[in-house]
Amino acid sequence: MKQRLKRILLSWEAMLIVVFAIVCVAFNQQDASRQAAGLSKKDVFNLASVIKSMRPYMLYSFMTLGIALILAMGDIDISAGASAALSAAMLGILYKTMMDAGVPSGLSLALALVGCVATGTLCGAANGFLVIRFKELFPMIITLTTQLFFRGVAFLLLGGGTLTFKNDKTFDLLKTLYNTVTIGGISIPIVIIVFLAFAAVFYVWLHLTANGRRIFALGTNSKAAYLSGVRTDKIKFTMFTICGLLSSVTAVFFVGATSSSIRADSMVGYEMYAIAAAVLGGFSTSGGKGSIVGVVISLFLFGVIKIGLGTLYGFADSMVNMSVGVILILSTLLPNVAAQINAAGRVRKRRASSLV
Amino acid sequence: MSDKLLSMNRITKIFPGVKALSDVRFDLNKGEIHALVGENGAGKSTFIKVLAGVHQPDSGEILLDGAQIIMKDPTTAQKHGIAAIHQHAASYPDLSVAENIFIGHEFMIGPFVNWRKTNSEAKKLLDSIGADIQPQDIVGSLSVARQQLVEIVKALSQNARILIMDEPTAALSKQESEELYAIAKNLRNRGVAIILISHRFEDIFDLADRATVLRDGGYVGTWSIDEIDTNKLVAAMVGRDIGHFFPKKQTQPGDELLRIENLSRTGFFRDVSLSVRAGEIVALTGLVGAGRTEVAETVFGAEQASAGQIYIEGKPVQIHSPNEAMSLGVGLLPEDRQLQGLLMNWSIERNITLPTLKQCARGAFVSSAKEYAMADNLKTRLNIKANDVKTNAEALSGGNQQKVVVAKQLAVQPKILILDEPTKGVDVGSKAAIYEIMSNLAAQGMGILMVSSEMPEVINMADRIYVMREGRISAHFSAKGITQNQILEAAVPLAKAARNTAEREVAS
Amino acid sequence: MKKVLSVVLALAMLLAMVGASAVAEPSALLIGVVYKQSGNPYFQAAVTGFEKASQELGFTFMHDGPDDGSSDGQIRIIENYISQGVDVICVSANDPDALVGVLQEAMAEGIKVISWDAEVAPEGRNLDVQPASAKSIALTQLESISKSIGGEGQIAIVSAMATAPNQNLWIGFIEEALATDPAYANLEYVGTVYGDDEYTKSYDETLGLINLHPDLKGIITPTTAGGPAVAKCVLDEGKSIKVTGLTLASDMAEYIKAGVCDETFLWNPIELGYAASYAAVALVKGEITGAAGDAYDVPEIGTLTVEQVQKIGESGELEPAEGTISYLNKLNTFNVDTVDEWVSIL
Amino acid sequence: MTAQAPVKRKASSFAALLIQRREVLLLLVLVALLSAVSVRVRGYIPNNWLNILKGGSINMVMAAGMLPVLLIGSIDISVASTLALSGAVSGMLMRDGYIATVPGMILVGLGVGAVIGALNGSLMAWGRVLPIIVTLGMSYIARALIPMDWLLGLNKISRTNLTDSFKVFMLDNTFLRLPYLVWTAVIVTFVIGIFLRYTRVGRSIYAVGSNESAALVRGVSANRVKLLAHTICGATAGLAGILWLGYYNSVEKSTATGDEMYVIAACVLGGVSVTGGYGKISGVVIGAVLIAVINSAIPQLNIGNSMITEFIKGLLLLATILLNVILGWVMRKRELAQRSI
Repeated sequence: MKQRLKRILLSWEAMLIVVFAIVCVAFNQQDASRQAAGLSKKDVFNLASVIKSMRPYMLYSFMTLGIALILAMGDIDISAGASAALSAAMLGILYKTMMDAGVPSGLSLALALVGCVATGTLCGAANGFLVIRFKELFPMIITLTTQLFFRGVAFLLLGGGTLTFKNDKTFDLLKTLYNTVTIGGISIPIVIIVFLAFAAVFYVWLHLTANGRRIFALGTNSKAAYLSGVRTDKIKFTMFTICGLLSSVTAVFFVGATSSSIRADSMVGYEMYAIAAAVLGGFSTSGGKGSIVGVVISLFLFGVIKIGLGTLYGFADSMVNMSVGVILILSTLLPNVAAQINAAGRVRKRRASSLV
Repeated sequence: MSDKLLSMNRITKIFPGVKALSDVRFDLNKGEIHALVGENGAGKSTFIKVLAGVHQPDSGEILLDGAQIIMKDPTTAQKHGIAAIHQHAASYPDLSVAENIFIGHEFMIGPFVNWRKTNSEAKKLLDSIGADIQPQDIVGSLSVARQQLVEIVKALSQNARILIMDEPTAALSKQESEELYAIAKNLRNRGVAIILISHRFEDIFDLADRATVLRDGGYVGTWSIDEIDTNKLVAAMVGRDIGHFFPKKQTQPGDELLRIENLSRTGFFRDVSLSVRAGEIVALTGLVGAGRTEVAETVFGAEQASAGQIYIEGKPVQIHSPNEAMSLGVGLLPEDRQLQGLLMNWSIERNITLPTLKQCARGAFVSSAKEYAMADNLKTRLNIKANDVKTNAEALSGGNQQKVVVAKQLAVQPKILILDEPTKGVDVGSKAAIYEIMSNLAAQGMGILMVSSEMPEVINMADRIYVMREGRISAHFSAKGITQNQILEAAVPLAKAARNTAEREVAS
Repeated sequence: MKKVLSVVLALAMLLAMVGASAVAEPSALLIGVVYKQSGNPYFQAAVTGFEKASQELGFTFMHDGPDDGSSDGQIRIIENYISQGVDVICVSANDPDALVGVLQEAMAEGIKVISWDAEVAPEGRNLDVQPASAKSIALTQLESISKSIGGEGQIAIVSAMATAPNQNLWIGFIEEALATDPAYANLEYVGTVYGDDEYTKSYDETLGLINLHPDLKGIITPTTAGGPAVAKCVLDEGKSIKVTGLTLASDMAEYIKAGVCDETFLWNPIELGYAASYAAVALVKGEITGAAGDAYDVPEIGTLTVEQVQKIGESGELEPAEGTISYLNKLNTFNVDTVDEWVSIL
Repeated sequence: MTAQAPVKRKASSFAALLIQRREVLLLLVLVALLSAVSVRVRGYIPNNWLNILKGGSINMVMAAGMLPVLLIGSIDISVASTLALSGAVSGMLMRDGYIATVPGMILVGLGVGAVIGALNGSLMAWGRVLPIIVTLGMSYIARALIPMDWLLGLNKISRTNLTDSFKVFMLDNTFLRLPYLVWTAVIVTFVIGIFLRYTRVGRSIYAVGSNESAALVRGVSANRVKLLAHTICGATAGLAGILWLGYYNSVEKSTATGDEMYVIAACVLGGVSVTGGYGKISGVVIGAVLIAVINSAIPQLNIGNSMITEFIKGLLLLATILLNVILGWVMRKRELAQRSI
């Protein structure tokens, strides 16, 4: 049991939790010193306010789960943002056409939502089909072109304009997705609750079931996995489809967040945020490793850092992006450097002992 | 004998946790082929890497023409005329032949490469050893044998005085091996000293003048080739008398498990028909490129046939994927253990249970207790030498890795087991263990289809032998009283078989 | 444990590098200013207006805009301001409806909301401050282009983002005037293209227009970002097309002198920022409630009144609509003689 | 000594020609597109060929710089941010009077780009961080470094900041009717082509791409080659920043966002393999021209609203790449069938 405990303690997730705690303490400290210096009127960085303003950073959390699954297989999907935008566009178009056709608003919203998720799933399936059918092309190239294609279709549907449903009570139901719910005295945004539910399902599925083990096998060595009876093509197709589905879930929450106004150029670059969060969470583009727990922690870590830098250090929005870039590179560089130092240390130690 | 070119004495090299080389002596004369022989892990490749400057020895000295030199890196070794040819020869598959030969020292006009001169010089060198290869061809598109010729020419272009050939014939057919022997002898007569590392006794006895044996990193002895024979060599390598080398139990063949009729796959093989009965070991042999591995892949569903029918226990079946093959009771041991057989950085346990995760599940979840039980029982059954099932596959020796792949297939309780080159690159000791496993499985009523090009193995282990030539079954023998030449005759392409000259009895 | 130490080291270094940069001195009033996109000089000019007012009225303010000009970027910044407990949020919206949700949350916490330059939907704001009535801005540009091309020939519009609320309002009034006003009877309106406030897109779209309509005479470009690109494209193609629109003097000085533009217009964003600050402070202090009829005075500009929003009803005339607005009604004209004095300011 | 019978070069059929000479396929697609467009838009080519070349030059320079990176099996998605940063920095230096001459600007641009490229390269080589992670992070950092007002005051470079000689240098000076902008692109692609084909260092880029471990044994340090490839890519992106400033006379924070995808697309269209080791400059040039034609043709086709460009680009790119692969299959099937089994 001790060996297993040691593995958990030294694992990547533990390190993320420690960093998370340190960052919170540092920000609290900064908040207190600003209040002492009279720089800010009220306690800015407390649990309630942080959780509440975590919402914008939780929008792409569903897409991050999808991207994590793809990374676990050793592939990549840069069209997630575009398929989310296309799903949002379909949500608006379907709702509008059904309303014009006189369908009762409640039903048309439900059908529009189904249509939206179906579109995302379809986009994922298209990626999956192309990846398994055209093995000579790499997922990076395939999703590069499908990104332009999906974004193009979204523009075709919506033109440059915004589709909005001014004071339409039923469509405004989507806005409630962005509200908060008070549990145990703290108001927790719905988006976080739904995300944690999704994360739990995917944790169990990826880490505890046979299917999850097969995904990691595929990511480690797809030929050996194939010869061990793993249905590699079926899994690749399913993962890309699920990633498309999760992207459309992100789209639904995005529409809710932006007060149900839908644009073709929304969610640009969301897949890059998702890749950054998944990589910080322990996944890697070479496949075979990573854990959902790590991804959940890294999403909250990114959220806290972005909020803290914005409110406590006066970082402009683009400066926050810079810190994301720095953290992304350091999160892979430092373990490598540490590993090299250890290796060098061990060699020096052994050479010293052998010459004596 | 010509004068002493190279002598290396008291060479010691220590890696974390293991003493790879201790006090190894080796000397080489000009114009001599000296075989370096030993089990896997005996330290042969480490020793060669020390000579080639890839590793630095912890102690000992290297004398070239009597003068001591420090081989600090491959480029210094190259400058001293030492060149190495590895088993998977092509170093730059995407580049042209000429470029592979002259990489690093092309013919220049000022700062620019003079392609015309480089190509013509390459053509001259290629013709000098009779290799009919165009300088502009992309190396990747050449056959393994011809890639090896390119490597030899590359060594010559650096006017190498010492040529290290590491397992040169492992991937070559009989025909191509003979061509390589001729070229090696030609180089020897031109004064080039060759260090030959090979598991194939035919190479050693056909080529080498002297043989040095290493065991567990230590120096055993050096003999000239005529004062030693196979059994003495094997005994020196293994250090103990291995008794009967091929433990084949006699079994009564049961009913038919596998039958394939006129199986074809465009471009690889056509009208292949064979059958395997319970308790039988059937060998499928032939030259490299005859299509044997492709037949195995097609039966296992990794590739799709273009015509023909497969019957399992008499019933016609369509196998579209390895997954379906396994559910029908067919298992495959792939040819390349590390790339296709195992997940190297996974534990033994997880490797073994990968194909049969459903059986280790309690409800939807994988139960680690069930998983441990299955892996541990197979570990003991095949006595895989590792302290526990949690160790990673990459930490195991070649033989033990092969046993893990066998264990992985046995977990599926196959009725038919296809083994593709089961003992390739495995040391002598483990070979015997694998043969024992094979004969036990046959004795328990399993049908074994062994794809192999090692004649001793084919002759001594198989009950029936199918020989393939250029994609077709060319002969079907029962193993009793079969000789190597009968097999070779069926295996060698027709045009050349007619003029097959010297009848050579190869010690077997 | 070595891995943990190394990452913590990096993070501490990152935070230390920044240190406690002075964000804003404490005072009774804290204003959060949000504009469409960071790095846009038009909004930098407006910020100097807020600066001038902050010295006079003694409030402190923060200003920021999203990197990519997106609505969810503005939401992130507004949520930051809410959690810092600002008293007023002054926002120039990328999309009138997208920010309504988060701004309503702000108003629920007693934070006043003013939209300026680009309006937020009425239900998401207390008051909208605009430089001039949309109609007067639109018609001034139409009248100018008509004068430049002698009242007849093809004209087109190169706009910014298709969703920008103020753009669509001006285009609406221009189209309405072209349809009804006899003075513009023989002007042929060939259509609107969108440059998305991106230099290259505006340039390429103008190129497309020129090649599509060889005898195009005039282009209206009511966007500071797109204006210079349109003028440069016309200059590069050597076409005798007249360009007018809402542009920065410094950007267009050369094109005015080169004759591509006879005159271009812009209100003074510094004055707009200045006036918005006064409206904000007045709102917080309760001098005005944002309802129609209130008034607040701004030094050097005068008393500005709050009116009911007007919009073109089905019947074609103006009729009151929801939400209140207050206009500066000061439009500056840049032409050959006046442009030099404005170059240093705008 | 008779080796195996030499494999004769079968008379290569038309399809075989396409696959060996991938550029031929690209030329076909280019000609098809141009003819389709000229049918709809009278005189499209005569009065647009210059704009196509001008529009494509910047993308071509960056695509030529991306080629060495793809050849070593790596990738760089920070080129667009590098372009914007180099344009902004050099624009500001000109505005504050430190540089006045065009060569000075080009040096600054190359310098800024080379520094970012070298940083990318060394993080990948010695820090062993995966290419996509390094360049993704760097694209955020470079974009954020574009001098915000917190650093150096003004954050948009417009015409008034540029000296008159620089403003007109790229477009108005022409040689053989081609503006200097296009000539720069021609020179850069020519130099990189020669470097990759004929210099020893250039060949080592192919060697590292073909088999990184062997390159180590051969004495060519793979790390230094990676550093060199990424420095070249960064430098060309920096130079592209200057070309951008010369062409559009303006650089701002969001300049060229997302354009890195078109740079990679130009290389992929040109038949460069993403796994490294294979790719020719001629393919990249034609790929860049193809994308430039698409960019200039679609707004003029006047089909539907001008928003349709993205859709057509995505469609055409996908179609060309898939066509490429399908032709590969046809060739493979025919070659297998011809085997004498």
